Amino acid sequence: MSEMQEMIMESVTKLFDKYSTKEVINESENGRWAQELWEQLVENGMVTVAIPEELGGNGGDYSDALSILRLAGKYSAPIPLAETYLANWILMGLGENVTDEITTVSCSKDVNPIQLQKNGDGWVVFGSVKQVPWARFAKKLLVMGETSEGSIVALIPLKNAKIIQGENLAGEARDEVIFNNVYLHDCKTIKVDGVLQKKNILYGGALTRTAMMAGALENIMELTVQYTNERSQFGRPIHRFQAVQQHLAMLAGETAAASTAANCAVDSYGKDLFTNEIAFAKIRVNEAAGKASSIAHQVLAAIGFTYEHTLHHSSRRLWSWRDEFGTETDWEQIVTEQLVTLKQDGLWSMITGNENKHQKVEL
Amino acid sequence: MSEMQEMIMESVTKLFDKYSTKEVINESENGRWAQELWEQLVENGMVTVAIPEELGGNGGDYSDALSILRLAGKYSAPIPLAETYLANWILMGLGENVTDEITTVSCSKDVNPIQLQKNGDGWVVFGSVKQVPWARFAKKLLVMGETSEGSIVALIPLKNAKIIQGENLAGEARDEVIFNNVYLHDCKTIKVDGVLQKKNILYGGALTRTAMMAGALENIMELTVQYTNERSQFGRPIHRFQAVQQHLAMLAGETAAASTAANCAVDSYGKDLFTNEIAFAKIRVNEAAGKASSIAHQVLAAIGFTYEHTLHHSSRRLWSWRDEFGTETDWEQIVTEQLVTLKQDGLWSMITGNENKHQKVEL
Amino acid sequence: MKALQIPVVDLPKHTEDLRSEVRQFIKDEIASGSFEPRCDSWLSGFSAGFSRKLGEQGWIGMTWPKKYGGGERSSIERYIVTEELLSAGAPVAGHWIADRQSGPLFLKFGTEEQREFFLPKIAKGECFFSIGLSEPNAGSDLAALQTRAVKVDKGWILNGSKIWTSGAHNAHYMITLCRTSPMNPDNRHGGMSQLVVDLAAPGVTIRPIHLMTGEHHFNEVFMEDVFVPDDMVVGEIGNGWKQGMAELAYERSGPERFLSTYPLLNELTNSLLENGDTKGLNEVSRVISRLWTLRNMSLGIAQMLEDGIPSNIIASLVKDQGTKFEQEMAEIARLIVSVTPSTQSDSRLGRLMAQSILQSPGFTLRGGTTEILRGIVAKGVIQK
Amino acid sequence: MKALQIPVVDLPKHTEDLRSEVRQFIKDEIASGSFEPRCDSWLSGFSAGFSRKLGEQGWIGMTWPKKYGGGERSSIERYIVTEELLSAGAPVAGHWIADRQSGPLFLKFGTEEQREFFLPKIAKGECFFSIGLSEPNAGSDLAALQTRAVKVDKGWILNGSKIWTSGAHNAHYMITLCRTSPMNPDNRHGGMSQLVVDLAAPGVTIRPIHLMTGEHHFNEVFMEDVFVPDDMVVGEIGNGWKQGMAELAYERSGPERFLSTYPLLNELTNSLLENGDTKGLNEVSRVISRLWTLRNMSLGIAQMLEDGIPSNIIASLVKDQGTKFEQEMAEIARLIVSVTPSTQSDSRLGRLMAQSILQSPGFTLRGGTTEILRGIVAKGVIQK
Repeated sequence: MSEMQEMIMESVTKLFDKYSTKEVINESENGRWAQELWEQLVENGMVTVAIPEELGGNGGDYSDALSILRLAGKYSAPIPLAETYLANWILMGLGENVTDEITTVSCSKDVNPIQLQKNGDGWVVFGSVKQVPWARFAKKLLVMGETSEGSIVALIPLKNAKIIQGENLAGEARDEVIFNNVYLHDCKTIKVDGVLQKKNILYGGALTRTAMMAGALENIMELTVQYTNERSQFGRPIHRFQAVQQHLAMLAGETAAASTAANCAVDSYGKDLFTNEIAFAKIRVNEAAGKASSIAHQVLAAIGFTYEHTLHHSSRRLWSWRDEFGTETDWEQIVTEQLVTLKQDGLWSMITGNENKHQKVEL
Repeated sequence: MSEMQEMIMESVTKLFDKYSTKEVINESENGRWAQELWEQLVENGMVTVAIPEELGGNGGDYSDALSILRLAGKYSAPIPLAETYLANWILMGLGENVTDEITTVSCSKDVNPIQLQKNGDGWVVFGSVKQVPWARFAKKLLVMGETSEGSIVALIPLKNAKIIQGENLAGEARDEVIFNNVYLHDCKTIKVDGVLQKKNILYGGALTRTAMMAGALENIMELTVQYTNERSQFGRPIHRFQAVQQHLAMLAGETAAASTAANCAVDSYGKDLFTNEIAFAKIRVNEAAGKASSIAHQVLAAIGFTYEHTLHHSSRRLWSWRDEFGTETDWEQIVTEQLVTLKQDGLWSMITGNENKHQKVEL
Repeated sequence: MKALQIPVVDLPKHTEDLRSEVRQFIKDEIASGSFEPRCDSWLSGFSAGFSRKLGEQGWIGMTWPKKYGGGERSSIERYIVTEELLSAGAPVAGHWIADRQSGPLFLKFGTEEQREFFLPKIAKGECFFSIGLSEPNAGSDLAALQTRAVKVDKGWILNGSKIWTSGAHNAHYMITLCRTSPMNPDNRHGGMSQLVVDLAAPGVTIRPIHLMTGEHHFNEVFMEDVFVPDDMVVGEIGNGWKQGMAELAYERSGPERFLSTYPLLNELTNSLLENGDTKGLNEVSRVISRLWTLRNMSLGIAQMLEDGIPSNIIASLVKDQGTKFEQEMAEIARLIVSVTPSTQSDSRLGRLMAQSILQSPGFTLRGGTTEILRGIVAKGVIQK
Repeated sequence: MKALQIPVVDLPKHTEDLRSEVRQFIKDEIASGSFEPRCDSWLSGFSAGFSRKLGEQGWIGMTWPKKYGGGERSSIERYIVTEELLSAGAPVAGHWIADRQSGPLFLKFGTEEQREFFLPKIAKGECFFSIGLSEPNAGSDLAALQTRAVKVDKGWILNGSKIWTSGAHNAHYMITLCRTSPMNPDNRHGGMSQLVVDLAAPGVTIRPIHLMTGEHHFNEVFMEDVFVPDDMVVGEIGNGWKQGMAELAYERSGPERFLSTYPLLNELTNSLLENGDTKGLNEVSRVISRLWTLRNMSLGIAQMLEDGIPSNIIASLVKDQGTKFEQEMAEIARLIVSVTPSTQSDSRLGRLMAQSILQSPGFTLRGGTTEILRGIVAKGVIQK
C-alpha cells in the first residue's frame, strides 16, 4: 500500500468511525437515509475515486477505490458507495463525465434491459429493474437499455420512477424500480455493445462485493477475537479452550483467504476488466462468507445472535452480498465457459495466469 | 435381536476372532486364499443363511445373514461371503437350489450381460465381467446373460474362464473374468426379466455393502477409542484434549448414523427387495465411510498410517466398498428417479414411508 | 460400542390412522388460512388459537395419564404427531415447552396437587411455560447462576434475573432454577432448587431480547422480591440441578432437532420438481438420505425412552448431527436454486430460505452448544 | 488483523522465461519416459537421476550464494520452479529435504566448512538429507525425545532412535535432534542439539516403516554408539530446539502443501473436458477457486520470506487449509466421475484417484497436525 493510500485509508476510517456507527446502521434499517455519512464522503472527495479529474473525478486508482469499499464493508456503511463507483466507472469507460450524485445499479445478476423510445428531445421509458440498492434515496440509476437503434447504457433520473421498497437479509434497501412509460428529457443514453456492457457491470459489481465482503470478514474476525479475549467460562477466557481455538483458526483461515482473493481480484482489475481472478475471488469469498459467519455466531453464541450486538451487521451483510452480482453457482458457470476452451493439461496455465489471458477489452 | 440371533453372532464372532486374524488378512493381500476361514464358515452352516432348508439352505432370515456380514465387515474377512449370499438369494428368488460352494457376483454397478449361445447340451459363452470379487478363488460366477431367447441369470463355473487379477484399494481381489467363446455344458441358466434382475443384484449388493461398512465403522470406532485411552501426550491421555473429543464425537456420530441406516435398510429388505431405504442407506453409509476414515486416521496419526497397524484393514475397505454396487452419485440418481414421480408436498410421505410404497415385486 | 446402538422402529400399523388424522387436520388448517408454513416454527410460530385446537385434538400431553388430561398414548405416537406438525411448519411454539418439558417434570418430580393443577390446563393448550435457566453471566456454566430464593413464611422470596427465556412474553409460568443455599465450591451444583414463578406475579418484569432478525422470541425476566408460595416448589429443595438436567434431557433428541428447516426442503423439492431440475434433485437425494437417517435415529431414541433405556449419549449425538443438518440445509438450498432469500420475497421459497439462514445460528446453540454436546458424546464413548 | 495480511505478488515479467524453461524441461522428460506424473511426488517420487538433472539445471539450492553452488535467485523464482515440478507430479523426493530444509539450516546455523562441504553437493542433486526429529514415544511433543549424545574426545557418541524419517533409506545424512544434556523440567526444550549423522556410519541401522499402502517412504533409524565428529554439530550445542523449529518453519507454506493431489485435478479436468461434462466442470470451478486462492496466499508468504517479514501464523494457516484441500480433492473427484480408483487401474485417472485417497491421511499429519497448526494460528491471532 502506498503512503498516499494509507493516508486516504486513515481519513476514511475516521470518517466511518464517526458517521457509520451502530446507531446509523440500525436507523438505516428502519428506513432512515445516512445523510451525513454520504455528505461527508462527498465533501472529502471519496465518491469519485479512480476517475481522472478531467472527467469530473478525484483521481486515484481502482486499488484506492476498492480499499475504500473494503472499509465501507467493514463498517457496514449503509449507502450505495459501491454502486456509485460502479456507475461512474462504466461512464468513465465510455468517455463520459461522472457525478457525485447518489447513483445506483441493480445488483441482480440478470436484469432485463429496459425499453426506451425516442420522443422529441426526450425518451419514453418502460420496464422494471429489481434489486436496486438504495433506489429510494438515489438520484440516478445506471441500467442497460434497448432502443430501436440497439443497446444502450442509460443513466436515468429516478424522480419519476415508481419504487417498490424491498430489502436484503441485512435490511439494506434493495428496491424495485418501475418505469411505466415515463417521459424523460434528461436521460443520458450511450450506444454500446450490449453483451459486453452487461458483462462489464457484472464483473465490476462482483469485484465491489468481494472487497466489501473482505472488509466485513475482517470485522467479524476482530469482533470474535475481542469476544474470546473478554469472555470467561468455567473460570478462564474462552480462547483457552481448544474447541474455541479451532474455531478461531478456521475463522482466521477464511478471513485471510477472502482477503487474499479479493486483493488479487482488485489487482487484476486494473489490467483487464474481465479476468478469471474476479470469478475465482467471488466464488472463494462467497464460500468464506458462509463459513465465517457460521463460526463467529457459534463462538459468540447467544450474545451474537441478538440485535443489540453488532455481529449481525456483518454476518447479515455477508449472507446478502454473497448472492449479489452472482452466487458461487453463477460464477462457476462462468468459469466453466472458460474451462471448456482449455486444451489437455491446460488447467495449470489457467491457474497461474500464464496463458489463456484474455485480451484487454476496449470498450 | 433375538436370542437365537445373539447365539449365532457369538459363535461367528469367535470364528472370525480365530480365523480372520491380522495375519490372515495381510496374507490374503499377498494372494493367499483364507481357506480355513471359509471352511469353518461352511462347516458351521454360515454360508447359506436366510435360505430355507428345502432349497439347500440353513434357514434363518435376512437379518441373520446381514448381521453375519456386518461381523465379516468388522473383521475384514477376506472372502466372498457377501457375494455367495447374494448369489444364493437370487437363486432362491428364482426357486432354484443353492450351494455352499464359493460363488461370486460382480460388484460393479454396470455390468454388460455376457452372451450365451445354445450348442447341443451346453452353451458357448462370450463376454467379460469386471470387478468380480475373489474370482480367482471362486468356483462359480452368477451373472446376467443374453441368449437368443432373451435375458437369463447364469451360474457359470469359473474353471475355464480367463482371470485377470485385479484388486481394490484394500488389496481385496477384484478380478476381471473373461469368457472367450468358452464351451460349457454344466452352466445353469434361468430365464428372467433382465431389467428386474439387474436391479435385484444392485440393490441386494448395495445392502450387503452397507452392512459390511457398518461393521468396518464399528471396528474403526473401537480402535480409535482404544487408542485415545492408551496414548498419552503432554502428560495425559489424548482423549482429554478437547480437539480429540470433538473428533471422537463426530466419529461416534458417523458410526451410529451408518449403523442405523444399515439396520433400517436390512429391516426393509425382508418386506420388499427394492426399497428407497436401501438407496438412502447406501448414500448415508458411503458418506460416513469417508468422514469416519478421515477422522480416525487423523486421531491415530502416524501409527494408524502404517501397514503394521490394523486401522487400514477397515479404512481401505471402506474406501473400496463405498464405490462397490454404486457410489453416492449413482444412488442419488436412482433416488431422483423416485423423486420425479412425487406430487407437490409429497416428499415427507416418501421419507416417512407412508405413501409411494412400492408394491412388493414378484420375481 | 453398545453405547451407540439404536433400535430400528417399525411403526405399528395402527399409528397410520393417527398420522392420517394429523395430516388431514393440518391440510384443513392450511386451507382455512390458519397458518403459513414456516421454518423453525417450534420457536417462532406462536399461535394461542392453534395450540388450543391441538389441545382439543388430544395432541398435547399425549403420553400423560388420563386423570391429568393426558392421552396415555405411547412416545412413538407423540413422536408422530410432533414430526407431522413440525414438517408442516405449524405454529406450535405456544405450548411447546409445557408439553415437552414442564409437564414431564411435574409428572416426575411434582406434587399431586401440582399435577392436578397444571397438567390438565397444559393438555388443553391453555397454559404455557417457560424455562428459567441461563443467566447473563452463566452461559454454558449453569453452576455459576446468581438468582436466589430466601425462605420466608409459607414460601420463598425470589430475586435475580434470567436470560434467553423463550416465549416468556406469551407464557403463564416459568420454572426457575435458583440458589436456595449459597454456593459451596466443593459442590458447585448443590443448593439449587426449581420454583414455579407466576409470570403475572408482582415483581416480575419481562423485557424482550430482539434477535438479529428483529424478531422477538427471547426475553430477559427480572424478579424483584417475587413471592413464590411453598406449593410452587418443584421436587426437593436442593435437588434443582439434577432436576433441571433431567428437564434438559427431554430436549435433546426430538424431531425438532433436525426438522427446523424442513419446510425449506419441502418447498425446494417442489420447485425443483416443477422445473424438472434433476441435477438439483440429485443433491436433494443426498440431503434426504441424511434426514431419513436422522429421523430413524431419533425414532429409535423415542423407543428407548419408552422402554426406559438410557439414551443420553445417543441423544446428544443426534442433536449435534441434526442441528448441523438444519444449518446446512439453508446453505445447500441457495446453491441449487437461483432465488434470492428475503423475508419479503414474493416466492415462498425465498421467504423460507431467508428464515432458515437468519435463524440458523441458533440451531447449534440452543439446548447445549455443539461443543458441549460433543464433549458429552466423547466422554460417553470413552467410558463404555 | 495485521497478522493476517498477505501481500499480492505480481510475478515479475522475467520469471515467465524461467517458467517456460521448466515447462519445456518437464515436457521433454515426460516425452522421454523419464517419469509418470503422480500424486504426492515430493514424498513418494524418488529418482536420483531426476534429482541430478534438476541440479544440472541449477534448480536446487536456487536461492543460495553462488560460492556454495547456489543460483542467488529469489524465493519467488524458486517458488516457480517448485510449483511447476509439483503440479506436473515430477519425482522430486530425493533432494527435497536437502533443498528445502537442510541447506537453509546450514546457511543459517552451519559453519563455513559445513557450507562448503555440503551445499555444493546438495545443489548438484547428489547429496540427500533426512530429518531426525520424531521418536517412538514423542509424537507432537518433541520435548520428550530420548535420543542422546555424550561428549567424547573430538566428538559425540550418539544413542537412540528416530521414527518417521522420510527418505532415510535413500539419504546420505540425517540431521538429528538429540539431548546433549539431561532434561530440565523447568526448561523442557533446553539441552538439545543438532548433529549431522552420516547414515553410512557404523552403528546406524535403517528399518523401513511400510505405509498402509505397502509403500516404503518412512523409516526407523537406530543409532547405537554412533560417533559424530565435532565438526558435524550444527549451530550451538544446546540450541537444537530453536534451530529445529526454524527448520520446521521452512516446511509450512510451500506449494507442496496444496499441490500434492494436483495431478489428480489436472487429469480429472482432462477427462471432464473430453466428455463435455459441464456439470462436473462446475464443481471443478469451485475447486480451482480454492486452489487459486491458496496459491496466492502461499506466493505472498514466499514474498514475505524474501522480505524478511514474519509469517509463521499465516504459514500455519495456509498449511492447514492447503492440506485439507489436498484431502478433499480425492473425495470430490470420485463423486464427479464414474471411475473406480485402483493403483492398478487401466486409466491414469483411476490410478491418481487411488494414490490420492491412500496417501491422503498423511497430508494433515506431516509437518504439524491440523490440531497443532490451529493452535498456533489461534494463539497468534489472539496475541495481535
